[in-house]
Amino acid sequence: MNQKTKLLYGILVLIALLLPFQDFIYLVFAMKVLCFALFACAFNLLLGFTGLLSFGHAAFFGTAAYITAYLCKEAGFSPELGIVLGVLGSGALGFIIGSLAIRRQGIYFAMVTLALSQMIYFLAVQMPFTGGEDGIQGVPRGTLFGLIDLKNDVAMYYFVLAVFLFGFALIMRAVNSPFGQVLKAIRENEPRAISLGYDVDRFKLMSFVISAALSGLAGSMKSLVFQLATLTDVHWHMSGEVVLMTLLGGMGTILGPVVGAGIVVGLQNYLANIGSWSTIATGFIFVICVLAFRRGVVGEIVAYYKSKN
Amino acid sequence: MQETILKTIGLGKSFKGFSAVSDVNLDVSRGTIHALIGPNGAGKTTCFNLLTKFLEPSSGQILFNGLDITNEAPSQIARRGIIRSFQISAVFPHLTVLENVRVALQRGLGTEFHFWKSGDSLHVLNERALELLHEVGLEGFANEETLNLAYGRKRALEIATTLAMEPELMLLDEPTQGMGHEDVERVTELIHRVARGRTILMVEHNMKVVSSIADRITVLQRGAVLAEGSYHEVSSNPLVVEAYMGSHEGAKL
Amino acid sequence: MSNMALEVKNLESWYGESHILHGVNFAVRDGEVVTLLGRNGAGRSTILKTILGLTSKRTGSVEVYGTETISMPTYKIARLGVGYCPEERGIFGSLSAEENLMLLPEIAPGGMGLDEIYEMFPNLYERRNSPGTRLSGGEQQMLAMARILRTGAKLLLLDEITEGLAPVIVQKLGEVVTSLRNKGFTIVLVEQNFRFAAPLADRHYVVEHGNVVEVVQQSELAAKASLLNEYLGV
Amino acid sequence: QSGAKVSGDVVKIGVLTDLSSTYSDLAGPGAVIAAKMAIADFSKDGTVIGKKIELLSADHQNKADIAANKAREWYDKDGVDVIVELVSTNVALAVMEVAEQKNKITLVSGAASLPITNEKCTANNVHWTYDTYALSNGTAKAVVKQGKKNWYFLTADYAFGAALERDSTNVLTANGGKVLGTSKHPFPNSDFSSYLLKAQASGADVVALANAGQDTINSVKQASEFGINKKQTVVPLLMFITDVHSLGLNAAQGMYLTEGFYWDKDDKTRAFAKRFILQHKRMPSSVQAGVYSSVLAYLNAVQKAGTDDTQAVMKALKSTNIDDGLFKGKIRADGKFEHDMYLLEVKKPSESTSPWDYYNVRAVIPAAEATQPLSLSRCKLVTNK
Amino acid sequence: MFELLGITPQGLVAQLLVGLINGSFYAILSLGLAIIFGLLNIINFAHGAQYTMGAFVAWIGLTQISQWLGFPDLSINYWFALIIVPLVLAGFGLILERTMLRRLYHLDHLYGLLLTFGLALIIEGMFRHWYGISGESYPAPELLQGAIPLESIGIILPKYRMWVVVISLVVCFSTWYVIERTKLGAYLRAGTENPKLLQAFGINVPLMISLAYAYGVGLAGFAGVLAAPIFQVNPLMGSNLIIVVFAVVVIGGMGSIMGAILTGLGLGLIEGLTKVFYPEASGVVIFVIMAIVLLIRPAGLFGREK
Ligand SMILES: Nc1ncnc2c1ncn2[C@@H]1O[C@H](COP(=O)(O)OP(=O)(O)OP(=O)(O)O)[C@@H](O)[C@H]1O
Ligand SMILES: Nc1ncnc2c1ncn2[C@@H]1O[C@H](COP(=O)(O)OP(=O)(O)OP(=O)(O)O)[C@@H](O)[C@H]1O
Ligand SMILES: [Mg+2]
Ligand SMILES: [Mg+2]
Repeated sequence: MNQKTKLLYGILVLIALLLPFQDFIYLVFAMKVLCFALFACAFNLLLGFTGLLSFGHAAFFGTAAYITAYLCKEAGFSPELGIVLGVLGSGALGFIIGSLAIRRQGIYFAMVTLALSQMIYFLAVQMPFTGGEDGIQGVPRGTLFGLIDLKNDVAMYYFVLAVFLFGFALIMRAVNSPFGQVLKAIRENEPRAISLGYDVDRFKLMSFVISAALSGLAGSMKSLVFQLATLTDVHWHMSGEVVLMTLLGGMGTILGPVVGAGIVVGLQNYLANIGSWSTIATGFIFVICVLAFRRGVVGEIVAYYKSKN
Repeated sequence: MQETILKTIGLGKSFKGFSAVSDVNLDVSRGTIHALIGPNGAGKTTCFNLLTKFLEPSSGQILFNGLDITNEAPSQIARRGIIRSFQISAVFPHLTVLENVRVALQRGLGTEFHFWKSGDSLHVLNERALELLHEVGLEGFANEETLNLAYGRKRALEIATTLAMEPELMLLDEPTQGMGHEDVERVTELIHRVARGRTILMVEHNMKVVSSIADRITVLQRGAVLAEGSYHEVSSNPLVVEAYMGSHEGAKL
Repeated sequence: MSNMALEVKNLESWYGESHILHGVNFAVRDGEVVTLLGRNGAGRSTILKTILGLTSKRTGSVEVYGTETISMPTYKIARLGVGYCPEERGIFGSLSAEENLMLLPEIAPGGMGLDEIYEMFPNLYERRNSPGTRLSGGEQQMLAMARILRTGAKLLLLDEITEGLAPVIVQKLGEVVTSLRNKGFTIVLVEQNFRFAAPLADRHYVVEHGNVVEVVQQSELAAKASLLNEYLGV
Repeated sequence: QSGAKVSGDVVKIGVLTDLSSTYSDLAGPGAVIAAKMAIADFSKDGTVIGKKIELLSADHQNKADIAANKAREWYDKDGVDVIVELVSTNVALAVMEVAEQKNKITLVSGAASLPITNEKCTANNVHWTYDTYALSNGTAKAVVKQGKKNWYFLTADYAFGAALERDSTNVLTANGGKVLGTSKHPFPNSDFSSYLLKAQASGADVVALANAGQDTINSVKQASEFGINKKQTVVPLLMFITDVHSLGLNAAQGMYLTEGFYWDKDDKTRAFAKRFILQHKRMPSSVQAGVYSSVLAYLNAVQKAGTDDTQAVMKALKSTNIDDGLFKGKIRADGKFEHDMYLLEVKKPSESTSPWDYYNVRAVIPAAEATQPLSLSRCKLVTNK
Repeated sequence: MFELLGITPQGLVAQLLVGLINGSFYAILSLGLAIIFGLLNIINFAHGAQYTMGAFVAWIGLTQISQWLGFPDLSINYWFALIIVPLVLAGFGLILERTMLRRLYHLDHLYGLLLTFGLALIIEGMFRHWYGISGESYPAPELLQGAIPLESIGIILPKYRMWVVVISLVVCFSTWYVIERTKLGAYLRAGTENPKLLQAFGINVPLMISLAYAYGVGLAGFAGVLAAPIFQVNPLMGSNLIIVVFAVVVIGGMGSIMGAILTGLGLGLIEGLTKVFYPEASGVVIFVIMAIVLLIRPAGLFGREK
């Protein structure tokens, strides 16, 4: 990372830290953005850096959301424990779905993940503990480590921010790690990677599980922020949304998914008043993005700077 | 010293009734350069695919250092020290040339699953990578994106990457294909040099290369062994001349 | 003077941002065989691709049998009677060998018949029902060459056709090219294998850094041997 | 009244509804218009106790998290005092939860589930227009009483469908009827022919549709395609006038259904409807009428309490008899607005004389019968006493 | 009487027929998708919206166009719609292809999917805005109104549905014939793999691609017209269907024409039977099948392994 990038990240973190001291951006909205940004980053680890397009990531997001919500509400778990178990749950699910899906490639991979996540959706509708279409509502945020009362939005915000930064740093590290190098090689030329002695499936599975677990982390956080877990979290629309976030922001860029999440969540929020026009507007944004800003917002900026230098 | 490193017993492969390789008994001695030649479609690449388990043999056994590896996975075989190159060039196009080689070197570090470790931990490999690039004459391109290399250079890079694996047994599928004469000579010389201390099994149509460095030659035809011996023995075998080399004029191409 | 089959003037070409050809000039008369020689990466394959409009951008002039093609779509250029055998062979994996062979539309009368082709390449006959990319490297190479002989195209752009072929087949290809030449085909040959190309061609163009830097007539071969050696390291 | 305590010096009403997806016809933009009409009818200059009345609206897309997020933002940041409409139960429950935490008011009109005023009830909520208890009691009882005792259910396979089926089954069996079979269909679903064939083969008198929205519309349409409505009676347990409108009378004729409001019931409703259609180009649905009524009642309660303080307003709401010409009744301790419901029969095309002339009112179901008795309520506000 | 899990054999036959009807829709739609995917390398997410559009255009033709144009007697009836609507949709497809999709061929599938996803949102949003969510009713043509009563089993089958089965089978199999049994099929497959090279052999690939997309969209519109009298014509009718149709295409094998047709029909039947015997699972059965098929036969039932 060069000096300029470091400076940029520093400024961004500073802004994030100062956010509770203003009135312009609503804190819960900011938390939502952070949750989805983490989700999109986790997804990008798979799409942008492993070259696997999963169309079923909602399954991990939603499963963790349900687990955390259920444990915190019905079993009275503390939030940190609820989150850890949620992440473990989605990681385990990631292992199962991943083992099945990584045996296939390209569009088939996308479709297998979609199919398996549809089954998770089916379970979420059918199983008694998920509360059917009403979901699990009124999840208590609880007190973190028995010390910090998360009912307070500011406390909750810093907690979400800390978790996000942790997840983000982990992903950034993973991408540039020795592991990340091998992933990149696999994405580029799989047979060659095999012939160099890499057990490609294990690498793919590993990145799938990491991505699933981090998506779960995002889902768990979301269920605490909004204090609910619903079918929306496991619906394929959610899987689609995260793809859109990643692409809008710029897939394969580190900061892209964060920006993409901000844009999509913001659109949802601020276009909410114009009813059916919001669908149309969203549609137009995608069309324009694909036709004109294919690299995504961050990707375009990066490309611009590259071409200038 | 003439110990067998790789041995196949009755190796065979058929595709939907068409048998591409049948009953091949190879015997590759340690420390030699062994060439596999034969007309197009004779089954050479298929043999390679079987040895590295990119294809599942229909019959037969593969012994590496006396060990039966017939049922092992491709990556496992690679880790045992059998590394192959591909007939159609196989590089990682969007990595730099240096990174290409490093991916191969990286396995030696044993950190390939460490997703929490910094990428800088790989810099220790740069020196060795540059060395390897130097050997194939690509050191000037170290930071070039591989995509932009011309075909011949990609082949050279592939050899460097393969070398990086410090293979005990190297399988080269037409290493000089598509190269200019200069390159061919350099690569031939390179193969000859790196062959010291390891074993090479190569497929090659360029008889100049084969005659100059191969210690032993197996000729395949229609999936079966037609002849075996030194270049001299093989090239004077009328069957081989008819099926493969053509007139002696052609052999000197 | 016989008619021009191909006339390339000031040809420039790009792949995306990268500028590869910088004003290439050469001309081939009907019935001639010429080669493009050069080191790896010199731009020889790119010249062939550019003639057919397969690069992302090109400028200059390319006349095929007297028709200016610089702003024509690729398929129309092909229909002027150009047959192309690409460097990476371009066999279609979803088609069988025979379908690959039969795929190309006949663009002019006088193409070879299927029997004739199978006679020339018996391997192909044997493997005709296999999916195209399941053929061995060399078989694919034969297929790529064979299929353009069916179309009746008279101007052939051949990119490294001897690559990966057994010496016997190379010999045979030499005979094929000679016989095509005798039948009046015009051939532009990109070759690494100079010994293969040398006796076949009327003229050799040496390409370096996207330019034609030297022209060597068949008759001057001996005289310019050292020059060629310098360019190509033969 | 200038000394009145009004938070933020303005009374803010938020219409949180489905503006763009499944329920946008029966609630949606029409609900926003209804709320605007209520404010206009309440005061010409748009004020209450001297303070300005402001209206916000947003789309929750039927997603609980979007709804909860918006509600939080409205309550926290925009100073909204009351949120109305809230079609679809999961949305209503999520927003009620937020409102309870923030000590603000919700007036639910569009959602139908009984738990809203039972196990999930809150002190700051009123359930305005209808609930599944009213639907099943109204329709099921009336139909069984006509002697159509053997029923076959097509039930949407989710909690709401199951609740509708269960409640109706209770009424059915209590009145001597019998369930011959049930087909659970996924939600949403578009082809119902398999289920309809089974229903047909079962020989039941009644094919009851325990589903909603598009599912109901398509079931009715296909039932008529299969000629089922000729031999058997199709009974949609939840259907709105907007659904009948889009189906057309040909397919819908002869069905029985229960609603809390029908525009053509009397002069007052007709007068309201006439004004409404001018703005919306469609007749008001019961949900939209409910929004009008709830907003009007809220403003009256603010006036009466002299403040927009939540407790004071809730007290005023629950202690006033409501009669705005559309709905008449009072609000119980558990938050249920108790009012009459109407059993309606869809007219034949030949009977319909003007656009939107769709129903014959077959019976008035008195408030007491259309509402779950307080004694059975599982609401904490009632059981704790 | 012999009964299987509470269903009479006659009842079962009726159920199978009903399943076949849905199968026909799956077949036409997945056929269109398969052609488009096969040739343009684009997963046409807008396929559902184009199907919706077909139904709406038919409805507009029947009821609205007279007002629009001011000729009170003008009305495009069902039979004309069956021909005109697919042409209108094909024209629409042609415009989309020429102006937008064309720029995406050299890119990853993902971009095509995203673009068409955006298009789907726009199309759906427009209809939603104009005609509301509850949709409109389209009557069956007079000739096909009513039902054939099968008194012996107490079951009635609408004539219109019979017609749907017949006409869709005809359309599907003629399409298959044209693509697989003529040289066109070989061009299509080769064009999928390497369009540039195919052009270098003298084939007008851009035109072929435009027409293929137009044809695929036309098929979607055709299915829309067929569906209008059965389902409520509403803006979401397509988006509810499209995911299932995707699954059908994948199960059949990407790019296999016959695969798309047979799988469509077969899955319609299976789904129909699930609705009878275990209705709760009918929403997920296709995905279960898809997962199983992909694990056993990665390229799909009829797909070629790479
Ligand atoms: N996967 C496959 N399916 C069907 N046939 C195959 C397959 N792989 C190879 N073959 C056939 O097996 C034969 C041997 O092919 P192989 O690639 O081993 O030849 P080769 O000796 O390497 O030839 P070349 O020198 O031309 O590369 C060929 O006839 C080829 O068509
Ligand atoms: N698709 C491409 N995109 C960008 N650059 C390319 C592309 N293809 C080739 N090049 C570059 O164009 C130059 C000329 O390549 P070309 O393939 O024409 O060389 P060549 O003379 O045929 O050599 P070779 O013997 O390697 O085939 C090379 O520098 C190469 O890196
Ligand atoms: Mg080979
Ligand atoms: Mg070349």
